[in-house]
Amino acid sequence: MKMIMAVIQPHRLDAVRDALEAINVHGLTASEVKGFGQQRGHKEIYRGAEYQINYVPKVKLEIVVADDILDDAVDAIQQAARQGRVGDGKIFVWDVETTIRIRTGESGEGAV
Amino acid sequence: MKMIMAVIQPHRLDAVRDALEAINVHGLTASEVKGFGQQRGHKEIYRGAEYQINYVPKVKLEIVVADDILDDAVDAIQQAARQGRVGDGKIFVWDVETTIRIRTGESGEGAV
Amino acid sequence: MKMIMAVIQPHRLDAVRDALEAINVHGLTASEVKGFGQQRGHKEIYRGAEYQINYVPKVKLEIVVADDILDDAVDAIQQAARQGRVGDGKIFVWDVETTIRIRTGESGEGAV
Amino acid sequence: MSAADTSWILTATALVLLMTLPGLGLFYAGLVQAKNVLSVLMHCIAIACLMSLVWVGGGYTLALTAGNDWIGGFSRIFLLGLDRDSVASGLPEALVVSFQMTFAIITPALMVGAFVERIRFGAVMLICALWLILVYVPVVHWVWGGGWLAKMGVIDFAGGIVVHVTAGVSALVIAVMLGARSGFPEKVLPPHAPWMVMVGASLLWVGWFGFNAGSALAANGNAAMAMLVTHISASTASIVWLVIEKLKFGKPSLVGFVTGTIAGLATITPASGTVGPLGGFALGLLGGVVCYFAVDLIKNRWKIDDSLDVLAVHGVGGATGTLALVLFAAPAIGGTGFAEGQTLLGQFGVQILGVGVTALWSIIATIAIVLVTRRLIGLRVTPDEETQGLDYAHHGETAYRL
Amino acid sequence: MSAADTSWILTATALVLLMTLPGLGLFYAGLVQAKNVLSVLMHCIAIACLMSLVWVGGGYTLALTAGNDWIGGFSRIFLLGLDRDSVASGLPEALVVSFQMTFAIITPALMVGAFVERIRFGAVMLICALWLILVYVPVVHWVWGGGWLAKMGVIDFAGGIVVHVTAGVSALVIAVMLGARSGFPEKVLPPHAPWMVMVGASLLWVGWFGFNAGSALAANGNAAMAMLVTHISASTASIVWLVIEKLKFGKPSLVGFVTGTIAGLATITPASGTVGPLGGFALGLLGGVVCYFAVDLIKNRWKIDDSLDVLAVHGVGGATGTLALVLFAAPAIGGTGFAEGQTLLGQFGVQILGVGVTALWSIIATIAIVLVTRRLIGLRVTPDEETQGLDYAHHGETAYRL
Amino acid sequence: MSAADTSWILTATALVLLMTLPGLGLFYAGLVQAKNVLSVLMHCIAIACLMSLVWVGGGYTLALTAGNDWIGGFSRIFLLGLDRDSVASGLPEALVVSFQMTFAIITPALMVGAFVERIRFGAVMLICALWLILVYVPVVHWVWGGGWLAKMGVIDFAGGIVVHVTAGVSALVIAVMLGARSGFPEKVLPPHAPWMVMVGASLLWVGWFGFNAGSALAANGNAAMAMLVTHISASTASIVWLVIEKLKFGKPSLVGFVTGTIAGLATITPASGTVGPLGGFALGLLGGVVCYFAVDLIKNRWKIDDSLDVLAVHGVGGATGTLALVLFAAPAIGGTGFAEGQTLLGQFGVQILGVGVTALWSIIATIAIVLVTRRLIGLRVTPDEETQGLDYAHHGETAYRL
Ligand SMILES: Nc1ncnc2c1ncn2[C@@H]1O[C@H](COP(=O)(O)OP(=O)(O)O)[C@@H](O)[C@H]1O
Ligand SMILES: Nc1ncnc2c1ncn2[C@@H]1O[C@H](COP(=O)(O)OP(=O)(O)O)[C@@H](O)[C@H]1O
Ligand SMILES: Nc1ncnc2c1ncn2[C@@H]1O[C@H](COP(=O)(O)OP(=O)(O)O)[C@@H](O)[C@H]1O
Repeated sequence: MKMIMAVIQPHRLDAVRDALEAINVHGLTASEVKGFGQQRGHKEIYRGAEYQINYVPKVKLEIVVADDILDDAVDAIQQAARQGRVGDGKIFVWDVETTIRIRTGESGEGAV
Repeated sequence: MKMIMAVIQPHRLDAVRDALEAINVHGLTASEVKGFGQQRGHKEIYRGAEYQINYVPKVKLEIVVADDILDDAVDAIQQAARQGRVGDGKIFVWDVETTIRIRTGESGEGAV
Repeated sequence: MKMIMAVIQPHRLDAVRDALEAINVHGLTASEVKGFGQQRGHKEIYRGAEYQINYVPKVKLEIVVADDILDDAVDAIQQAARQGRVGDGKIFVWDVETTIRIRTGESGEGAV
Repeated sequence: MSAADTSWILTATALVLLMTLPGLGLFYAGLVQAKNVLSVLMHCIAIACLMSLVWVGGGYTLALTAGNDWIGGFSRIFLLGLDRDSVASGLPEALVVSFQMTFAIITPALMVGAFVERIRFGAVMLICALWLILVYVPVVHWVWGGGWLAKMGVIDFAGGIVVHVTAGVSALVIAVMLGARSGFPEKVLPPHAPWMVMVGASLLWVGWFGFNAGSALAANGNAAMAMLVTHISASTASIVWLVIEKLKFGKPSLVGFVTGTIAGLATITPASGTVGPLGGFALGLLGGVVCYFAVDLIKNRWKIDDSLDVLAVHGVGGATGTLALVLFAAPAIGGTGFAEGQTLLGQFGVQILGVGVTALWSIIATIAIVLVTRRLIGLRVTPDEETQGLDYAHHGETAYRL
Repeated sequence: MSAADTSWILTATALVLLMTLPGLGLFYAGLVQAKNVLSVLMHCIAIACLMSLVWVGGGYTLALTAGNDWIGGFSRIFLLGLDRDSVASGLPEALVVSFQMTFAIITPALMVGAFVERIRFGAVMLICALWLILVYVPVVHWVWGGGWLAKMGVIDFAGGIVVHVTAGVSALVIAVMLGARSGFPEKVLPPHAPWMVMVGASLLWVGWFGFNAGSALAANGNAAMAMLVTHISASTASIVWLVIEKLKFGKPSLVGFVTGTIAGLATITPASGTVGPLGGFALGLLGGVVCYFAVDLIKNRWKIDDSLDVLAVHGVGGATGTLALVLFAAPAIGGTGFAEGQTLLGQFGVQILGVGVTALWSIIATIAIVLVTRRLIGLRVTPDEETQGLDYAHHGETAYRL
Repeated sequence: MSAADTSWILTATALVLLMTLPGLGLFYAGLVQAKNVLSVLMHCIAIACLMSLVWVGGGYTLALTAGNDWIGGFSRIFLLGLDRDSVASGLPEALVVSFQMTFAIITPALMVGAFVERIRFGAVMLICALWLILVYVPVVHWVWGGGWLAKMGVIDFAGGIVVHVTAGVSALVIAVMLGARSGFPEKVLPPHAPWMVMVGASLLWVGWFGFNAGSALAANGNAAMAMLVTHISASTASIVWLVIEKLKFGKPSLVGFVTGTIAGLATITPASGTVGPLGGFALGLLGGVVCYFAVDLIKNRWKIDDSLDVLAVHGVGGATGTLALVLFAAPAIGGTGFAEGQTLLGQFGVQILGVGVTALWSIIATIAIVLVTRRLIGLRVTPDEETQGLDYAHHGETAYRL
């Protein structure tokens, strides 16, 4: 099994989910994160003083998938999240040894 | 060392922590996440209009443990988090190469 | 490529970012997490009743770097985050197989 | 000039200002997404300021000084000649200007609910300024300034026609011409802070005592009864929504409850100087039911994105009260009867005419205003700005940094 | 009928409504967990609406119109016959109805603090409606409506007995019969928004000026002194909590501070028409200390989950003020003296009797009401609903979506 | 004694208390970081309580009873002899004490903005208590208590000198002596809740009606005009900020807008009993512009960490209004003219003298007070506490637990 960790623009979350559902990936975990990268943050001005807000709000997805659908899943995410602008985000993949479904205790690919 | 990433129901956090303490696992990092899976979200109705809330609030735990207590830790989590209902969550495990304690700079299993 | 996951004190975030920029690591993802470890939480008292707040607010950084700068990056983080007190945090490292830049679709070390 | 009445109207003025700042602001801000909170609050307070200047500049004189059947005169343009000794309606004239100013603030501010989360800030300013002069001010003159409707004996104690019909109808026109929020209706997000909606509604309720009981322009039994029936109607309409939601969905919601509150308040407004306790109860009942189904009709069936239901709650409520008050004006049930010499049917006719002509004029004038604004400034923000949220896109700020 | 007094009581009515909506709502909502915020606000506003209807339907007439020693008459049932010319207590009667209605709203709303985070919404509604008729209305009649306590010369200017003892004692009964929140006391979570608690307390304070100074039913020296001593007591009791917390824990907290404020306000309430500045200070001192230790006793020692300390702060405060006021009523220190012909001891006896009988009646009636409600509706939500939070479980909403 | 006037001043007292609790509290709390919210609210409410006790203990008598040119007498020390029949200024004396007490609360509370996020709580208490007696009370006596400035005919209707100059100048002194927040100016974080700033500003605005129109101490044309010009000035200054920000940065902000509101309110305060509508407009214009550039000058150029711009907004606004009012006092434009026998230049001289001497005295006394406090208690929290946030470090609490 593989872990796909994707950092995307928050408003692409729905699109990415739909794309994953379409290829039968039904489980994922999302969190709100702050991104730092090529896309710079923004400035806010209060009472004439400038404040540099360094981070960009992003959504991080963590999706564990069986090896054989890894490529499809990564493609689905990449296409759904892509807008062609700096800040679209990144996808990272690594190996997962075990998966256990807490409710049943079953483990392995069936548990994903 | 192994990373155990567990996604659980928020109100099981205390139970899981207690179970881990009981087997001498004292360090963990928790975050609030949104889960998507078999457990569906819920509907809210405002002024007669229905809104589908897709995500389910979950807590994600990240726990790095030495190889030899991996199984005990996973068991402890699985049992403490389990309620026997859809949405109980998942446990994922993968390999960690290095651990460093920032305060002392020491690394390896002693740093966990 | 390697994933560096560092849990640090929130107010060290800026220092760590600066240290990473200094060695040309420009991308990272940060999130607010709750830490449990040797550093205990704190007590709050409302109307004479004591409440034990078990967790400590921490910032978690996730940084994927090319293999050859791993050591420099880990050092930079460790030094910038270090205050010499319990609760300074931990750094964990593991292997990443693939990285993809969503905007361009390019993958591998160039995408980091 | 009565010091006692002055005392009450000074207070009432503060109460009506409280309705907009921060009452209505919070009510609306809680209903939008977190990324548009500041924009909504900015609309409310910037409208408050701009309308005040328009009002003292020319609105007051055109609305409430002697003129013809259609519009007032210019004797108080820029409030010239107004000093501490000027008297109007048995009160210091400066107080009449102020009290009425708070009405001229909240009326356009009500319309904010129709265009949140997607309109350009400059457009809001221009639309409201033109609207105050072209719609609000003439209608005030018709009804309260001795104009043609006043002469016909129309009953509109605190502004069912003047405030709620004008704002409600115009709000719908703006919503239609501006277009729906992107993703409406399926992908629109629920209220970001129902607690804030409740706080806003509470302040509106408290302030409404100044609005309705202040409209007696005196501290007397009329003011007292206006306050009482206002309260009864608000309570009743709230419980109506509770019951409907309980029956339909099983779970009565706080947002629904306080929407009922506002519906009840809007409905009683024109009637609060005319009906007794029973009338207050009846109008609350009626207003609650009618507004509930109006929301459903306009937003959920017609799919018009009058985002925070300005027409359905305010316009429909105000019109319902204006028309139905004739049924509960009888002195036998604590009412004050009709305008001199009027019969029930005759009065009903006048009321319908008042509502109808005002609605029509509001539609025509608002269409014109929006067309002009579209040409001069443009109406909508860009899709990117809408996605990003107006708080940052248009005001450069973030509401919550927790 | 005095227009000046009318003016002030119109204002006072708005101020007392502000106490509940949104004052008390925010005060309580800030003290609970984020998942029960809306439920608490809903309790407060739904109680406000329902009690208003019960009050105008039958409460007012039974409480405040002529009857016997125990209960009023039926002459104003459904407010029949009330119109703009009706007069009572030198004010428009509609205003007396409204002003007293705001008291009939806040008194049961105070009890919300005892049963938050675990009670069924329907149970709240039924308990409060029955309670208003069976407990509140008779006690109002006894003390303010010419009933037996009034005849004995009991002193309770603005409601130490009528409001705070009834609500406080009944709250404890409900808390006990309902049972504690799951996990109480060890695992209960701290207040989710102390800032909100402070805002609520502030609005309560401001509104309390209407409550106490309004109880003079006139704009005169009595009202002015009531306002002044109210303010002094609130300030003093707040600082008492500050000092105690500083000494005991090293860190004075905001939640503690404003709890002291409310304790000071509850304590001065019955005395605010009787004592002078020195009495205000003394009662603040006393109320602050007594309520502090009452909280500790009931919640931390007896382990009764009167969740937001209704008995300890309101009940104990109100009782303390009712009894201690006899010590500070002397004209030499700005007080007004006792009821005609009373001695200090005699007055003290009457005060004790008033507090005691009221408390006893509150206990008995509340037990009966809760038993009936348990049978008809059930009291508690399910453990799953409690875990999930009442906002979603019972109202289908989420307070914060940031 | 007039019941009608009493009625209005009872109300005005409640309104001015609302300004501080929770108005100013929210205004300031929204501007700081989330970890210091409770500390700011605690400052405001603890100051309110402590100042009240100092005021009734000795402040009132020294400020407002007969004495010499410099200070009042001791006839009302601890309010001895004050009862329900005492009369002052044609009102119940207890009411005068209360109304003025709300001024004695908000004035030191304004200074909170200068020292947030880094001061020790005990230092706040001591500084403010000493400051009330040494700075505020004498200046009240000079200007409103028949002291030397009053005798010279200084015009300061509602406290441009008494409230805003004293607080503004002293705030700067404290800010300088305390030192800047760590990381100032580069690393200081932006306001954590602009929505809260707006709510606070709204309540300040509403309450300011009580502040300025209440200063007429009567319900008459003077009060009415004070309310009107207050409103016009606030509206105008807000729009001035809007325009400046639009021109300079392209995006008009809500925080900027409501800062303009407060600037407009502070500026009109001394003039609100003297000028007419045109003067209100002109002072709003002037105050808006001057305060905008004052903020820029002090914070952004001089780099003094008067954190929430107390001097720039309040001090400068109040001084500007005090001086400029002479230009708009002419009866021809709705003003009341000068003090008897004064010329424009003569009046201007008196105004300058009033501002100057008050500022000087505020500086000297505040330096002394801060030095004493530093020695007795210490001023700053430790760097660790500052990092951690004062809410937990000093009050053991957390503002938000969502
Ligand atoms: N090396 C990295 N490790 C972890 N997260 C990264 C890394 N690089 C980028 N990110 C995340 O991806 C987001 C997008 O990256 P950015 O460089 O802004 O744009 P792009 O992906 O279009 O090149 C960042 O905000 C950050 O959250
Ligand atoms: N493949 C997956 N990758 C990442 N997270 C997952 C995955 N599947 C499930 N999850 C997480 O686990 C939670 C519980 O899963 P769900 O399918 O709802 O119930 P169950 O675990 O009982 O089968 C989800 O809400 C989601 O956060
Ligand atoms: N084994 C672990 N797995 C995951 N996170 C850990 C682990 N141990 C510690 N942490 C994280 O690191 C933080 C700091 O650890 P702590 O034990 O308090 O201090 P120190 O790192 O100085 O020994 C914790 O709050 C927790 O978030």
